[in-house]
Amino acid sequence: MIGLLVGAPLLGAAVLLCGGRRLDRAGHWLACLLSGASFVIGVLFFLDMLGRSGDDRSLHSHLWSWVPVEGFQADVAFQLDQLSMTFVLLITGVGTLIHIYSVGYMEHDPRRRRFFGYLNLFLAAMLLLVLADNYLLLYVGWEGVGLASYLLIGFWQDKPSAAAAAKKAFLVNRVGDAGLAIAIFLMFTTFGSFAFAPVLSSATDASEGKLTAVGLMLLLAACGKSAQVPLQSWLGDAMEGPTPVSALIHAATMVTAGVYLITRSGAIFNAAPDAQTVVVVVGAVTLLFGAIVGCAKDDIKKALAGSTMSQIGYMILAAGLGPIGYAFAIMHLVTHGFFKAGLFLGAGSVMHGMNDEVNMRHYGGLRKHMPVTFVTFGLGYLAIIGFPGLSGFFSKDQIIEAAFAKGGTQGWILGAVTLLGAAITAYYMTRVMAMTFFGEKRWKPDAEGNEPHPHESPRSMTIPMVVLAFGSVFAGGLFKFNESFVNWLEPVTQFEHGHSPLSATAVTSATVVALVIGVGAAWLQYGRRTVPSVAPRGSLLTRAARRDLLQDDFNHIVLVNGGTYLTRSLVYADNKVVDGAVNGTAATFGGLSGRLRRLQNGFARSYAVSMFGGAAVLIAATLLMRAV
Amino acid sequence: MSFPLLTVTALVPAVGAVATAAVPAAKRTAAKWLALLFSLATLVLAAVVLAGFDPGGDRYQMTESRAWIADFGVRYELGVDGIGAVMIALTALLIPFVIGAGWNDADADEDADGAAGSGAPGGGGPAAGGVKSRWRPTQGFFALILAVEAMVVISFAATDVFLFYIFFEAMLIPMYFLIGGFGDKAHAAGEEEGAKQRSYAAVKFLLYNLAGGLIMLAAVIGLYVASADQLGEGTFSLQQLTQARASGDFSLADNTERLLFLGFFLAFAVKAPLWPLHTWLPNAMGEATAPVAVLITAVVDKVGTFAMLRFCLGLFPGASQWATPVVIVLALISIIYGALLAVGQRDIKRLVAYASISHFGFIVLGIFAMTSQGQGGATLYMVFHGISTAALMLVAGFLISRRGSRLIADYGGVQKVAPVLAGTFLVGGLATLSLPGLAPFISEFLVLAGTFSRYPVAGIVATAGIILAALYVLLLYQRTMTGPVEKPEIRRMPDLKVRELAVVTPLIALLVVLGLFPKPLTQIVNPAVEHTMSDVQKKDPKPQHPVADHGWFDYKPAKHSGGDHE
Amino acid sequence: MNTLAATSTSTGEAVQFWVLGTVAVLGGLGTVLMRRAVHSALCLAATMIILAMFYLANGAYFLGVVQIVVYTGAVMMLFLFVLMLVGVSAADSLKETLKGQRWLALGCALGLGILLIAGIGQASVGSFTGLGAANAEGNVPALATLLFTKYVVAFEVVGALLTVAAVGATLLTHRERIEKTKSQREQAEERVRGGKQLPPLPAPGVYARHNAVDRPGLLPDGTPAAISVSSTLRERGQIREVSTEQMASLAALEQRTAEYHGQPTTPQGPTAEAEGDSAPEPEEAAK
Amino acid sequence: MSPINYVYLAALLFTIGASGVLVRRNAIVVFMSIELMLNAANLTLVAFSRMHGNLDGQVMAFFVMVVAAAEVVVGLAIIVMLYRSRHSASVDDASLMKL
Repeated sequence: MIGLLVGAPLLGAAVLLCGGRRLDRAGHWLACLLSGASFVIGVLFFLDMLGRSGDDRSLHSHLWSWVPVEGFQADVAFQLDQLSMTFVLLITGVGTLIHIYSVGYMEHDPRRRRFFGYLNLFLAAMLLLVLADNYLLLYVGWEGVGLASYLLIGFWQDKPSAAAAAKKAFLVNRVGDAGLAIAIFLMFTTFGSFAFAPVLSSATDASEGKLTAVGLMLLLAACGKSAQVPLQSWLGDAMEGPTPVSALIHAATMVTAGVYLITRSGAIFNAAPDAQTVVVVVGAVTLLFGAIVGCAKDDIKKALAGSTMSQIGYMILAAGLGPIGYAFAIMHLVTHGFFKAGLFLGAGSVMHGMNDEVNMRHYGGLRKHMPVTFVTFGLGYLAIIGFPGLSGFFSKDQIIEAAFAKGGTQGWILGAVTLLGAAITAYYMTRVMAMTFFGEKRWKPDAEGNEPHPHESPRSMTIPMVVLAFGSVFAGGLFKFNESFVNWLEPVTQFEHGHSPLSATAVTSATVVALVIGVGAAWLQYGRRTVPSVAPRGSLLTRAARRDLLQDDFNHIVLVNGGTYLTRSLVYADNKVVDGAVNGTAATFGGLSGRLRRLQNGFARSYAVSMFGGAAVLIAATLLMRAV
Repeated sequence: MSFPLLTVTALVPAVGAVATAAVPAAKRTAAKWLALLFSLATLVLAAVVLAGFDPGGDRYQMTESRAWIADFGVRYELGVDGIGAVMIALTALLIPFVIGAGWNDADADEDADGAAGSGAPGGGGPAAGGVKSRWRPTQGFFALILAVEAMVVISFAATDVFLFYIFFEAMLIPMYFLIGGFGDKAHAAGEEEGAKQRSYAAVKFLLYNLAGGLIMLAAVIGLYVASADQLGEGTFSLQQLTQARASGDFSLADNTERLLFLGFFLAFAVKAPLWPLHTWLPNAMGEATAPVAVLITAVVDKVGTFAMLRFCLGLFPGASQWATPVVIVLALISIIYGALLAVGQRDIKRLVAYASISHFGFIVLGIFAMTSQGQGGATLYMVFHGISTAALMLVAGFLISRRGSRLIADYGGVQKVAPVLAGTFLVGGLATLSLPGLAPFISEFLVLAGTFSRYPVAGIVATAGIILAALYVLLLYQRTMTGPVEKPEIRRMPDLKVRELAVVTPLIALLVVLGLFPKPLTQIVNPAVEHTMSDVQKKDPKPQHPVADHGWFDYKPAKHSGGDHE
Repeated sequence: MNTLAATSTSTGEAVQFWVLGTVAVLGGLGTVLMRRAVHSALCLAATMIILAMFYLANGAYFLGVVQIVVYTGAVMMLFLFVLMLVGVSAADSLKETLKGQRWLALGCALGLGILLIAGIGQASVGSFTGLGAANAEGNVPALATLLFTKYVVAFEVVGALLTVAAVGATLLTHRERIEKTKSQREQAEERVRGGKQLPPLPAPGVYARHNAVDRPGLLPDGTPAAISVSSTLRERGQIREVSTEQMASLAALEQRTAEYHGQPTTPQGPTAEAEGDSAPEPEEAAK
Repeated sequence: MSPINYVYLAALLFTIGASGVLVRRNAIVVFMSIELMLNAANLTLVAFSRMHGNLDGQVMAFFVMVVAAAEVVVGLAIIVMLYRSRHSASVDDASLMKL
């Protein structure tokens, strides 16, 4: 049965991608249907699970033995516990909504069938990732989502920038994948297995050094998939893909896979405090990094991408805190899934109405033209900045509290960073909001003289936005109510109450203060003043942030240029040195034989001399042999 | 003696080669169908071999043994273990696709002869141009392919070292003509330069392999002498030698064993090819037509890696272990070096060739890691690499035949005009970069895991290879398939035809099916790997903290006492 | 000699060996060193005859006779025939043309000789059996018995070889006449077309003192006409030069005759032109 | 005197013949030198035949003579051919047998 969860979208992908043009007309509805079916099955499982007690909720289904090699047992087997269930519902739920949204968004694209095929493929891979009962199968899903992401980012392949972005995303992810692969090897050599159950239950047997190595490798994998520093560079470029893709893959689901991985491998991280520290550091750095980048971008999707990076930084940080943070990481993940998907869909809706213009400096005053989008986007905005009462408030507040609860200097630093992050979040989101929906209209006719006529998007697009807005508003409260979410996850992730040096009220107040400061600053800068149509030069930090804090430049100079130089010189060396050595040998023999050839002068008497000389030598040799 | 199945399996393509060659010049199409028919018959026989192989039975099955050159103890001995059976099946499987993909490849030569008469620049092959009635390119092309198949099958089945050697070397002859005689007419510098490059490539191929082979001949003779010294009667029989070694009658002095090992290994390392003996492969694969390139890398070169497993490890276990560190370093260099060079290539086919060098590095790494995962993975790798490279290379061949150029820069935006071609190309590429879910992933992962468990550093370095693999495949795809359509030749490019689809689809289906369900293969391969492991007297390293065989339901996370949330 | 083993031969044989052996070696040297092939051949024949004697001395009576009949008689005659075809009296230049060949040859020959002699010295035996028993019923019957029993196959093969050699030699030297024989008219036309000498060739040796065939005749102006000498001689370079004194005396004779007839004398004599004109100047005139 | 002296003599003659082959350019003289070498070999055979007391050596010598005769016939025919085509009997003139 669990297989059906994965099977339904997989079937959709197979049918749509192999089916040919016949499916052009109805293919997208088939995709929505299968995605919805997967969601319904997920809900059925969820209801079934609720009917059982906490410790008894895990389901397991063994399909077939996959790679049976001596000492190496990998099975295709699924495991559905509370953690997976959470993801299944998020993935299929948001996924289905975005499928429906895409029907409208991609209406005029001739390759819509293929788009839906890829979306279904993504769902299948993502579900496989969260349902796998061992790391190897997880790895399949892990790369599967990478592939889907590659295909979808590069969906508009005739744009060279899209193709390049897709390749970049896949490559950077591959670096992370290599980390995951090495982690699996380490588990295999340490435990002789890489299924969750045996490895996690005996994790404490292994030495801490091993576990730290495993943990760091898993973190590398998580960094790749979740766009954390230092492997974050692909996420901004990934915005080349269609907006629903950005919403689903690069905001709500795939990029959170890293958080899932770390939470799932909690037992390993718990036993390797050093690795945990690194996780926390990575989370904290990315949190600020993404937020700063988000402040500087004028492209609405890239600003949101920076935000995504930053929010996942929060999650990773929470996951790095250990049992006091896992549940909050996942909780933030779910609420983020709602509001960030909603924000992206809103951005897509804006672009839809603005002839695919992405520069916020050319928006302005759209609230009158797109009321539904404005309201849903606004609710998402309030949720993400952590407006009290909305879902972001609950989940983020918990994380900040847990950060303080880490204890010691670390706790204070982390707490301060998360608070600072909250303030910057409020700042950049207010900036987005103000530049897009408030102020004067700033759009102009484009090069062909078409002036955009902002209009509300069709029903198929607005409904998913409304649904997600509901989620953004209420999910947090629901989860927080009676600690229901924490209790739900506790059997899998364990939970430990952090003891914060500050009282919960103090933390909440601090958060609210940070929020007010951020919103106020942005409002002063962008809400009250007119926004210039052309970006001002800005401070050094702004300029650096616009260029992703120079990370891309670093990559370009060190990796791309260096790599190009390396490969060029190797190609040269292969021709000249390796092949040259062989050719040189050949030439030497050629020259030698050219010399020897002169002995063949055609004079019979010369040959006779060699003959007699040879005979003499033979006789001499015989005599010598006899003498010896 | 029962029905000589293996002999017949090799004989069918041999007969097919003769029959195809004998078809009159005018009936080209008949020759093609005849060749396809014979290759399919071979496939059926190979399937029977695979089906008839009993994984629980003897090490070598379907054995045949007849005296051949009695004076030197040379016997006609055939027999397959699991690895051999699988490799024969791979060979028989790929040849029909090679024939199908090369359906029209030789016609160009035919037409060139007809049109240009005496001055035809058509190929550096034997007697190009002029004597049309004698030189029948189509018949020759398919007959040579079948001849190669027959020899490869015998090589995989031979358990007599001398017999193996003969066919190992004889294979070079048809391959030489296939490389030198038929090209894809897509050389950047014109056809004349192309013909020159082609004959250069063919000669290079021949010289490299011949040099390796001759050194091996010396070692073969050395082995015979050593066995004659110790057993009283010289023998080349692998089974006899292994048995004698097991019973202690036959043991080589360290130095002798090492020298003999080197002799064998060098020949196989040229064939495989291992860095730094690899430079013939890009030339050969670049100049030959795509089907022939597939034949080289997916079939013929596999004999090299297969022989390392069967002969190097089987005959010289001590020396193999002695050489392991060096071989592993060479394999690692091959992996990284091949991948880096693939990134730097401008020519599609040479790119695939360098990718293959990288992959052969993985195979050798798996073999010499001397763990059951590594060797099992290496064997699977041979099969899966054969299929995946065939898929990628054949589609690349279709692409090249449409545009008449091998340079990556001449493409761009193909995806828009020929989506099916681009899609299949992408799948082939993804298989090459070992995407999970496709077959090569399993083998690569096994090799890496097997290597890592004994040599962690080597495992990590090799893992870097998978990142580079993604780089070269995606760069190739990006440059050829994506982007705007700018060139008029590409705007007119047709999508895959039915014949081409018929060639590619089964390969892709196989990649997917074997990627999800490789069990039938692993079952056959596993016992053979165990035998090899016992030959070299190596045991898998034990995990430091082996886990009990937990079922999932046994797992309950430890309760933390500090949880006061309830 | 009836003893089965002896250590030395009779003194007579020893004397014969030393004397004839010396001659044989001289003959061998002569063969190699003589400049004229005919002399070489004669030296070789001498050596062969001596070898025949040695065969006889060694109890190989049949072979001794065969040596004389076949070798000295037939083979050497063949050599001489060929020599005559090619040119009997042309002497070879002994100047070496190949660089270093002579030194190499010397080295090889010396080395080979020394090594051979050293080898024999190593293997030298004190006693020998002698052919007394083997030749008991006569050398020829004994040899015949061996030839027609033990070696009969080889004998037949050698016979076949001889036949084949004979046929082969015939084939080699035989020139098949493949074109139609030319008629006299055709020959004449060809001659005219080729600008060859049309009238009969001048006769040689008009003013010769001795064997006049190898002396060119003189043209009316007094110059010698090389064309008058047979082409074979010309090819071998065996034309005798008409010496200057002779030319001078010839001129004097002409002078006298003219005076006698009271004719005016020609101011230029043939002498001046004889030097420049005596066409194919033989490399080495015979003395 | 020991009959081994005949063998020494034969060695001497053989060497002389060999040097003749190497030094002389006239094909006929070269041929004669070869004959000299063959004769030297024959002398050895005959001498050994006597020393061993059986006639096999003489039979061999006989065969050598016959083969030599055959060889002379063919060889001289070749020389004649050569002379006809090149108007020279020098072995150095036939030097086209090279690369």
